[in-house]
Amino acid sequence: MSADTAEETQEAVETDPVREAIAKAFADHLGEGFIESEIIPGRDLWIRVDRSAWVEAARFAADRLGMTWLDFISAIDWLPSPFGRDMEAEQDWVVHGRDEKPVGEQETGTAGGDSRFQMMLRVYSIGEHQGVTIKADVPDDDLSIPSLLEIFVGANWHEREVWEMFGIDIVGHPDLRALYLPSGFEGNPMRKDYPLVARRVKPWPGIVDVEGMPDDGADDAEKTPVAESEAIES
Amino acid sequence: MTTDHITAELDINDNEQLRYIAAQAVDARVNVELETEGMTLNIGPQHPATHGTLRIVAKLDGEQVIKAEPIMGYMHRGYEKLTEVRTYPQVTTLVNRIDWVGSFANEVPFILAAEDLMEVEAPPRAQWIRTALFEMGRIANIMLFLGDMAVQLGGVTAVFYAFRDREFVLNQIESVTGGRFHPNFNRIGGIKDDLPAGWIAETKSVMQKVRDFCDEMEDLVVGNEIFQLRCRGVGVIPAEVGKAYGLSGANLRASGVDWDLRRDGDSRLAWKDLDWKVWTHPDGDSFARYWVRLQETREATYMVEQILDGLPTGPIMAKVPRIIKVPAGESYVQTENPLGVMGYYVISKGELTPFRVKIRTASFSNMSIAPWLLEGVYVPDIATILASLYFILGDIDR
Amino acid sequence: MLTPLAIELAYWQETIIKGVIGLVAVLLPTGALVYLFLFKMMSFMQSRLGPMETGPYGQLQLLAEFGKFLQKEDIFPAKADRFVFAAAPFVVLVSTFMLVLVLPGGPDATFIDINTGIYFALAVSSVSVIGILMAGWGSASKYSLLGGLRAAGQLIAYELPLVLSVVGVVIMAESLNLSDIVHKQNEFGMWFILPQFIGFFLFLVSVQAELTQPPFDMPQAESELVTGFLTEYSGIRFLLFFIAEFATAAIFSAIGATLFLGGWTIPFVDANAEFMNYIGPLVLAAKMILIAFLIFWFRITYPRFREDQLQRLAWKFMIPLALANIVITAILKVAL
Amino acid sequence: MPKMPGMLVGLRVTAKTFFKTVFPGGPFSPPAPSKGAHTVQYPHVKEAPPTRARGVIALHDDNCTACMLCARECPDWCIYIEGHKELAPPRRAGGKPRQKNKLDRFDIDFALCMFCGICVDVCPFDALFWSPEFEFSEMRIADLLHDKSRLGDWMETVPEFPAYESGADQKVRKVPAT
Repeated sequence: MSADTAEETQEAVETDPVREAIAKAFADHLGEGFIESEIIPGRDLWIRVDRSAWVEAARFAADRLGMTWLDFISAIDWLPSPFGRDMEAEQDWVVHGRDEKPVGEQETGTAGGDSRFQMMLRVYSIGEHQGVTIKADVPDDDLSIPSLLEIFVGANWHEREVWEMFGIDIVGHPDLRALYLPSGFEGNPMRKDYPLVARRVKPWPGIVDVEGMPDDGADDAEKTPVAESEAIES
Repeated sequence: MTTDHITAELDINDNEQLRYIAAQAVDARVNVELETEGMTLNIGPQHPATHGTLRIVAKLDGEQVIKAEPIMGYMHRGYEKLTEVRTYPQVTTLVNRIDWVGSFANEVPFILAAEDLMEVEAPPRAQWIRTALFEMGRIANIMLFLGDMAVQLGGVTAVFYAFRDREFVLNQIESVTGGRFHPNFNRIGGIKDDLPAGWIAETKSVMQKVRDFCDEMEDLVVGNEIFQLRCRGVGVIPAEVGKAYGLSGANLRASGVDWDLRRDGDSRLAWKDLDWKVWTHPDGDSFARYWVRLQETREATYMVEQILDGLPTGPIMAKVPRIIKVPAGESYVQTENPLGVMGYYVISKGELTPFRVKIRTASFSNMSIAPWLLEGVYVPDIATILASLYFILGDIDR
Repeated sequence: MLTPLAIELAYWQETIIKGVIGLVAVLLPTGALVYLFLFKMMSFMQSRLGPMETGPYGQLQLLAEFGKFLQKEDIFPAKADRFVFAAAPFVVLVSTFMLVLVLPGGPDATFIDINTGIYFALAVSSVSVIGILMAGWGSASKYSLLGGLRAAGQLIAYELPLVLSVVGVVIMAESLNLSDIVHKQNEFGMWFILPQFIGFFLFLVSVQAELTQPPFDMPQAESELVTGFLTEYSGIRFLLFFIAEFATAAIFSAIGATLFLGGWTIPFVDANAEFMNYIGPLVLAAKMILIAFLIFWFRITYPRFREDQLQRLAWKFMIPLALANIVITAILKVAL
Repeated sequence: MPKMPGMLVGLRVTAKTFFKTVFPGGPFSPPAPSKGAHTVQYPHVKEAPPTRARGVIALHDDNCTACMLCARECPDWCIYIEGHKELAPPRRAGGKPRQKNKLDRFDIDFALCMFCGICVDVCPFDALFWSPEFEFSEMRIADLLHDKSRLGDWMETVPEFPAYESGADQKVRKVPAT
């Protein structure tokens, strides 16, 4: 990576006409179904469509834009983790008291979003070397999305994975069975409110602080080594 | 510089394919006439052909497969969930274990995605060393394939040669990173350490050994008439079908698709500064996949040599805070890994841990074509096709 | 065969001694082949050493393996046809032991000297097919069944080229008696490998297929059928199959040596001399190892065919070639 | 030149390897397969891993301040540290006594450890080192928990850091003397 190419990316930051054109093509074609697009110039393009336009967007990408290569289909659960700081175990709360960090509002990422679950489709054009991430909100009261099988045969396994990991129903998928999990498994592991038990059965050894001297306060003990090392780093 | 070493010629044998298809059609007719009853054969989860714990439920009619369905999950480790409770530096040590035979390559796209979000960039020397180790990971990975494919077809000797010569590559990786299989060498903003003295010269001699190994494989495996008989026309993937299934890497290039993210992607690794060639093969059958991978291994050795010759000097780490908090945002980076395209979709919320990481692995998509491919083939061809698709179980199950 | 010792023995004494010699004649070459080729040559061809811990250079490894297999539990699958499953290895082994009977080791050193020796040998060798089918069926495992059926199809397909490849030799020797064939080669002035090189080639390939060794190991095909008809066997019964496989390899090599390499004779040495009865078996063993070397070399190097390709090779290539060889041999025999 | 059949070429490859293995010193030297083979007879012959190899973690406990950084950063939570504070004699005569963290317990559970090296990396006080030693298998899994003294014993096996390749910008670190 030489200095020249670094400058190129610097220049590209201002505009990205190729990706803008793609976004515009989507907007023109989908009309009402198109909600939002976001471009990080020189890097990537996100498009958010309505659920009703999900299949149409994929078909448009595949048929008109030549994005016939299916990269992946997945989903995101935007719910902030209800288990607090994730490095901590519930056992730690017994000893140290619960870390009262607020759980926080639900915020969605690039290209926005209104619902808890969001579907993600990534397609790529092998001829043009351009990819796009298409997102679609899945309403909280109706967790379902149409299947993309008729456009991409390879969507089969990806959609099965989404179904079992997030519990989003794939309408029109002929063979909705568990892909990874044993049959009879309860719950959807990739949801944020599904606890990762392995992290919760054992207290985090890192939470134990060095015992203070009898005469000085515990807060001092907390501060010394860690604060010192942090100071070194930053 | 790299084209004159190829001795194998491409003779596309359409007749061979047509004959095979015709023979299958005849068989199918006979079976319909006799109204034979099917048998379900459970191949795996413990079976020599599934190198790992893949299970294939095949409905057979005699020796012919009517329907085959891969069933996985026996090795699902839930990395996407685990990454949500690991800090960014800890994630690399986990994702090492996705494709465990070429694991250096697993770290790179994740680190690149995180670097994208943090808007830091590794110094040139780090990028070049990354590229060298990436390619050595590729060599270590594909060498195993080159031997394993032969052993799946019954030729036991090739795999011993593969392990023998792969050991040299692993030793070189270990003497830099400290880990033979799981280097955990990438850091956000650079790499952990610089090369030890004498490494470059030694690596060059190892690359020569790898090329000798490739020649040996060409003589022992590729040139063998039985091997060609077993592979030509078996498991033909048309390019369009391959794309729709999301196939990538050598599997797609063997169908004639000239696409390699090392050349065509916007990666910041050193590939674009090197002189190399993307190998394709028009046939799309098992033989083509083997052939393309063989050429890629050879090409990779030349790439490593070029990198070692042109290694820039300088630091290996950019300025990065010791405690890494990645700014909020989303980033998707994919690279051309040994098994195919691997990508990490990283969503950060500005905390110590990623909010969500979607891991796009190559073998997952590569295997999803298996039910389509296995339909109508004979039982021995299951082994051929699975071996030629080349999957690593960890890469399917994650 | 004991007449040269000039000791008068009762019939039962002779039978016991012959039995012991027969056992040695089967087990010793088997052990030699396994150690020499499977353990050592294969290892060296793969840049490794093979067994090294038991005895100097791992020479006692076979004994250790033997002990290991004896100790192991003799497992019967739950749904196996117990009698068939248990009997199968013995059937295979019996065919092996009967093969060795007709092998001549010297001018008088034979177990039985029958006029249809080669005919008997080839007929008896097919008995093993039944054993393998029994193993495949009796195991009540789909892998075993597929393996057994493959084996049956393969052994039947390759029986024919095997027989036909020998016919050329028989025509030249004008006898089916193996001792006669050996003597004829001596009289003829050259080993039959030279005029019958096509026959030798066909014989080698067919033997390879008969032994289910790569490139014809589909009945066992590890990457497809786990180990085919052997999948469910363990302990002593697996050992019996193992012995039978390599003993058959040894005996077929010896038959090949007898047919094509002059058997126990040495060129320019009087074949009817008394001492040939003692040197003969050694000479035969040396020639056997030569042929076994080829068989194992192929085994180590080649990948395997697919079942249909194997059949195609047998019926479309080898049998016509063998027939052509017979015709040419016959014409030359009459013409000259 | 007519092409040799591939099956014969294959035979040549295995035969060549055979002779390379049996006669590593050339065709006229005595056979020496144990030299020619690429395998190593492990309990009798041992390969030396490279100096950077991540074999086992050694602890130089004089340097450890019980700062917990390694335990915090460990992805497997396999490091257990306990410590207390005590007063150490002053560095200079007449100075104030220093406060010092004293290490009571430092255990690494190698049954859990992934050998990722993060703890060694994050240690700001040069107390943890990698040793290429790899022979510490145990009959019982509980014995894989190495305590402070066992980890300290590994310090003897820690090699010096290797020099860097030319063009490197790094300084070679030093292993503290035990």
